[in-house]
Amino acid sequence: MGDRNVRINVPLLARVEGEGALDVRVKEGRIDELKLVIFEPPRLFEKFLEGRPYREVPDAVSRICGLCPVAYQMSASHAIEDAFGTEPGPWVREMRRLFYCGEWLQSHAVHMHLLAVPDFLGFNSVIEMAAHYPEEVRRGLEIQEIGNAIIRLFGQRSVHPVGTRVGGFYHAPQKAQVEALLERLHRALPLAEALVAWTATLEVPDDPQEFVAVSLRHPDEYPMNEGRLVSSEGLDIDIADYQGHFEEFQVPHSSALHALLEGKPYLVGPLARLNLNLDRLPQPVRDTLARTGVRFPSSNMFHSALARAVEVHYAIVEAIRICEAYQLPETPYAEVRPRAGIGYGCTEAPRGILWHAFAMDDDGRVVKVTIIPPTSQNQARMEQDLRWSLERLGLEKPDEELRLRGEMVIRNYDPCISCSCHFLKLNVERL
Amino acid sequence: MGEYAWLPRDGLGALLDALKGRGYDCIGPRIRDGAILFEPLETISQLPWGASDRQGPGFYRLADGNERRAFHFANGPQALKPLLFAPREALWRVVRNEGGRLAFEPIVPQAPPRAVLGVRACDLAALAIHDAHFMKGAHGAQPDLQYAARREGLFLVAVNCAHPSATCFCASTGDGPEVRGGFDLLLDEMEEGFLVRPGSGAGGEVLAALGLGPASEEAVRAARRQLEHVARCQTRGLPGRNLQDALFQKLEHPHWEEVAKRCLSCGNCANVCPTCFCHTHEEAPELDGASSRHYRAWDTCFSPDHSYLHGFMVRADTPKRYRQWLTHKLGSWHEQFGRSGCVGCGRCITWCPAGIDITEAAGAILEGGQ
Amino acid sequence: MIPVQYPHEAEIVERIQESPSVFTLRLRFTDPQVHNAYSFMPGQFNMLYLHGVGEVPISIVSDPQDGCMYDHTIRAVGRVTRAMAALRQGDRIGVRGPFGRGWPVEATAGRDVLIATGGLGCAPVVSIINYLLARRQSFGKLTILQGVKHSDDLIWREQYERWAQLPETEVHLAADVGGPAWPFHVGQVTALLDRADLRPDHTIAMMCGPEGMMRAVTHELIERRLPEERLWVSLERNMQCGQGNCGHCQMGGHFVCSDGPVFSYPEIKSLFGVAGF
Amino acid sequence: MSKGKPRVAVHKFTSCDGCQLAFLNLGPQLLELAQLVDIVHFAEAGMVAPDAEVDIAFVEGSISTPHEAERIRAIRAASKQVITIGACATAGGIQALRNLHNASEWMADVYARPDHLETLATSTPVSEHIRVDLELWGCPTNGRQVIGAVRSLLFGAAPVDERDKICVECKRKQNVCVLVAKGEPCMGPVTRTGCGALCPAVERDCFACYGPSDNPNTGALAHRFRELGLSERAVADRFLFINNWAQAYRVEGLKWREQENG
Ligand SMILES: Cc1cc2nc3c(=O)[nH]c(=O)nc-3n(C[C@H](O)[C@H](O)[C@H](O)COP(=O)(O)OP(=O)(O)OC[C@H]3O[C@@H](n4cnc5c(N)ncnc54)[C@H](O)[C@@H]3O)c2cc1C
Ligand code: SF4
Ligand code: SF4
Ligand code: SF4
Repeated sequence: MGDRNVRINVPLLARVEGEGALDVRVKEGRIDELKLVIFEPPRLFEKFLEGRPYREVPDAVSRICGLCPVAYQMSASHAIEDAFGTEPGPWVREMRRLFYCGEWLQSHAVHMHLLAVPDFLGFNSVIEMAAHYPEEVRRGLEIQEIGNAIIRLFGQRSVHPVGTRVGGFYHAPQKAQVEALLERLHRALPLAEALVAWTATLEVPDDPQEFVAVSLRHPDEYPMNEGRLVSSEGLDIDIADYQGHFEEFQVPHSSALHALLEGKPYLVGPLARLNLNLDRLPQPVRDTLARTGVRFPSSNMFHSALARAVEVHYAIVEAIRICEAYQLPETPYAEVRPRAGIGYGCTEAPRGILWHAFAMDDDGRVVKVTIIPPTSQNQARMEQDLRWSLERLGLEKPDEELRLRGEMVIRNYDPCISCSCHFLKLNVERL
Repeated sequence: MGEYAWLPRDGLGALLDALKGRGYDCIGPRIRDGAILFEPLETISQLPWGASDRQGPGFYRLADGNERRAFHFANGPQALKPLLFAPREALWRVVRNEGGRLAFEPIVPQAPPRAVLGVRACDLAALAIHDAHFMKGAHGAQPDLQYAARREGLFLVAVNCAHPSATCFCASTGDGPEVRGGFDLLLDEMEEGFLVRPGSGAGGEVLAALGLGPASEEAVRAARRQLEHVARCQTRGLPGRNLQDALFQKLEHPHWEEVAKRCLSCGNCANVCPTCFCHTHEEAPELDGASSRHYRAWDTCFSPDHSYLHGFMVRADTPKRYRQWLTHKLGSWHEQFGRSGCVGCGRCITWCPAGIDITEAAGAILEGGQ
Repeated sequence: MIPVQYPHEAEIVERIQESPSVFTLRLRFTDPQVHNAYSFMPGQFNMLYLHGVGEVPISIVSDPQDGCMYDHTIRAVGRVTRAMAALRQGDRIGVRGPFGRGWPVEATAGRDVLIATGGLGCAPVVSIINYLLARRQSFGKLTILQGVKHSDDLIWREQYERWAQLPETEVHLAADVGGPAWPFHVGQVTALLDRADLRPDHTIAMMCGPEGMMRAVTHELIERRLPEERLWVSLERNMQCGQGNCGHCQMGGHFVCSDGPVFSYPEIKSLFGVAGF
Repeated sequence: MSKGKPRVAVHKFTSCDGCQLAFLNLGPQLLELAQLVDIVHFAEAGMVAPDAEVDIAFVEGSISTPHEAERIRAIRAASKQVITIGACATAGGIQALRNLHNASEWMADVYARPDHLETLATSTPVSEHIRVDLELWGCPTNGRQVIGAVRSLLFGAAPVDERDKICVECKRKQNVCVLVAKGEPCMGPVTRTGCGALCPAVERDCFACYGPSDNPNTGALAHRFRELGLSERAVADRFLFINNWAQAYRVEGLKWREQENG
């Protein structure tokens, strides 16, 4: 390369939610500096939530992200209930799982079909892909729609659903509605199985790497709303202790905060969840996965796509289980009695753990909030992965190829850049 | 008094079965979301046994009633209106073929015969108005295809009111509380059972099939006392039956501005009113543009588009909109239908989120003589 | 009777651009049965439907005797009418109608007829003018007064000029704002009344246009001792159904679409000009 | 509109991405839409041409950075029709709450090094920066609205401006009024239709995510809320929420906030 100074400027990275830039400086055949520049115009949610009544919080935090509003509503509700000492009871607990299944289905389906899979198949968009893979696209859209339907069952609409309140839900669905949904879920089950099998056939770079995985872990369920925080390196803590082990900090090149676990980058999201909770999958889901021949835990980051497919399958199986046992409750929520205190909530958003801490006052107003979204937690890991992947690809490769691989690596994390970011420009500087 | 048959309380199920047996889809009052609404009725246990209500301006709460009664409540937010004049429905459909030709086709609902249990006197009075408007073309219209399809084969089981709400004033309009006509069967609910009377051939047949004995004279007397008591309980009233001339002389009264300070112009009064018939049209084309449906939807004189003319709104502000509602309902309605548009059901009082009371407003405007 | 609860297909036989924003559609029903059954009187209107967009009430301007085609002259002002402006000859639209009560043609017998219009108000009266001219012997003098905002707004100038040539026919034009090629009066229509030679006890007046203009003319005519029941106005209100069902067009107790749109002055006098009705 | 298929762009500004989902959640209709129009820019769906000239530009998000203020002007210049989608683009969004506070202080509280961030003191609607042809309200705007707008424009007609009150839709759906039957402080009487009266359908109060309706009597509703037992501060909160920067709500909300502060 000598001292040739190359600058590649990709104006906008497609198929991620938001805008950011990637700066890579290559010196003597090695990556000298790599920065995933995320420019998220700050929206200051943590600040304007201060002083607001608890009733409004689920509706407010939902607006942080249009792709995973349920996750925000769930983490915040749990945190506030924790602060107030509210016990929502078994019905609410089950229905929250069902509600969350809806979000996993819709979010994973959008990511797989609209954002990531076109990468593996070499298309720029789902619209191009649909011309060649009409069946697969239709299947993806159907799964997405069933996820939306579950969210609508409780929340009337799939983006910023309106049914959640601290303590539970405003309204319980009628039995007939749940039965109608159940029928659709049964029809979707073979689609999900087919999706797992198909995803396993997609050709992905075979490039194992070492990383730390972090997720929730529950004594007997695949994790969603509850559990302890565990890592592939033996961490096992209460969610309230998050800040004792994880450090959040600002880097000059990004408006999304970065986070490290005991000084190291770590991975959250479907691959981390699956790697750490394989034994919590119900048998049929494990069987379908086994038939693909792909082994988990996996250290191939590109197996994230398959992990998502497995979670799609799981979400449908779980939703069927809950719907089959559905009973109208006496009341769909627990009465809430505000009291001053701090509470924590950590749930598994489609993209990984979403951690909330809420300090409340006696009137039930918010005193202070900390929100740590999955994408900022993954940021350091993404930079680590980019370094690794680009070097393994070969830095002498044409800029275009470097850029494509870089984008593919980033998209593989399903970065929810709305929880954080914007334009992704790739600037490769070769010195 | 052979006029009334006696249906013991536990015989109500037999009536429901008889109706179902004749092919009717049955609808009756049920509790939903904190109010008593007309909903599909599968069993009589779904009726609001033991429930009642408390109502006031802008106020409605379910309350405890009498375990032995299923109809011991005053009317909820709906009358028969939504069952016949649907809140939103397609009127016709058009398909455009490749050559640009248009094929139009009316959409007439496949309406199975329906039986409604628990219809009140005010509901029937309102129904007569809507029949005149939608079916008999009171203002020159051809019969409304959708309304007519649903009206055909409607079987009405009326009930005389036994529990008035504080917002009822049907005695003052002359429309209740006693049901006087327009029903197929009429019930008076007593603790031990029901007095039943047929009001049509179809009603007579159903009644005959139930094979009931006659009601005792004591029961008939008790029912009469119950009805009189309900009428006496009503405290609200309008200043007169025909207020057309009086109201149109008060178009500049300051009270229009006064009400408008509180009125939200939300149209809830008109939407719950069983006689209001205004509707708007909407076009709903398919994305591909080849076909389209033309809908109608409930509308009220409180909406901006109700009086919109290009570049100009006849009623841009709330005083004009509220005045339109009141002068039409209690005034010009006489010119159009030969009676007032108010049947005294009190729904507009209860369901006005601002708690505006039509009897109070009319009183204030006509104060100092009509 | 043709069902009017839903539209019937009509073909645009001809399209005429009258001015930059005004165009005329000449229509024919495509279904011969509908075509044969359809008849109307001057002053009535149709609901015209543009595919996928919506319906608007538009007067019929042609002569009822000219039974094979129906003309509608439309000013493109808003959502539906602007989109309609793109229609071309051969295109199809939907038509429901005819609706409403038209002009009192019988009452013209043996009388002088005064027609006063403003703006595009001329559309609904063109039909009655044509109708009367075809029956010239049955009435007396015809006086046409037409006012427009700006001289450029005048459409059908040749038509007015042709009418002006007819025996016992007077045409007076006025524009609020004149222009270089405007030989006529500049000012209000009401001023034209001075030029017309009216015989109050023999005259029947028909008016159409903005309500302010109609009120002004009405007052002038009453001052000139025209009996109130011989003053007729055509009103406009929002209309969705066209047939006395949707309630939008009410003016007091009247459904303008079916009781009108043409009213005699005593019928509407009490609310004419009252803001809000 | 130019000959051939109209060209469409979907742009993102400061937002949560939720309104773009109105497109991405269309299902098979998204593919159908792609047949009818040429989607030239829609980064989230993979089409990238931010500077392309288009017939219709949909804009999501509020203007909250100097760069965004520039970018929106460029979009105006390159687009025949600019249609805002959602509360952020149409009214500044929930993040406009910063406009009522000292934003830089807030920034310092959230970020240790606020000097690394480039941002404006306010989050403002697109219409405060450029001329907007149509505003689709809602947080989020839904598929029916965007499809309705596109379809109307394809027919050569202006889209319908929906400005009735939520109550109108609420009654059409035969929901039980939560204000009357539960005493909930429902914002339906001053909020614009479009959502389908979703909140009352789940027995809760509308919180005005569709913004002010035609002729909103905010003062009367605020007084009604006081009668229902809300404090002055709670009344202010009702108005100063998702669409806090929309004129009718801002004025009413600030009035109550001032009263609360004496
Ligand atoms: C009986 C009658 C006869 C008419 N005859 C003619 C005619 O011959 N030529 C002509 O150009 N215009 C005529 N009009 C006016 C014409 O109907 C309106 O200009 C037209 O409805 C405007 O529709 P728009 O969608 O283009 O306008 P917008 O301003 O976008 O209006 C939206 C909607 O409001 C309603 N609306 C708006 N203005 C009126 C109005 N003035 N009258 C009734 N509804 C309205 C319609 O439903 C319309 O679709 C007549 C109106 C009436 C009532
Ligand atoms: S009177 Fe009441 S219900 Fe009627 S529009 Fe006014 S506020 Fe709404
Ligand atoms: S629930 Fe709200 S939106 Fe519905 S009618 Fe009542 S006040 Fe209006
Ligand atoms: S009812 Fe109100 S808050 Fe709820 S979705 Fe609709 S506009 Fe938004």
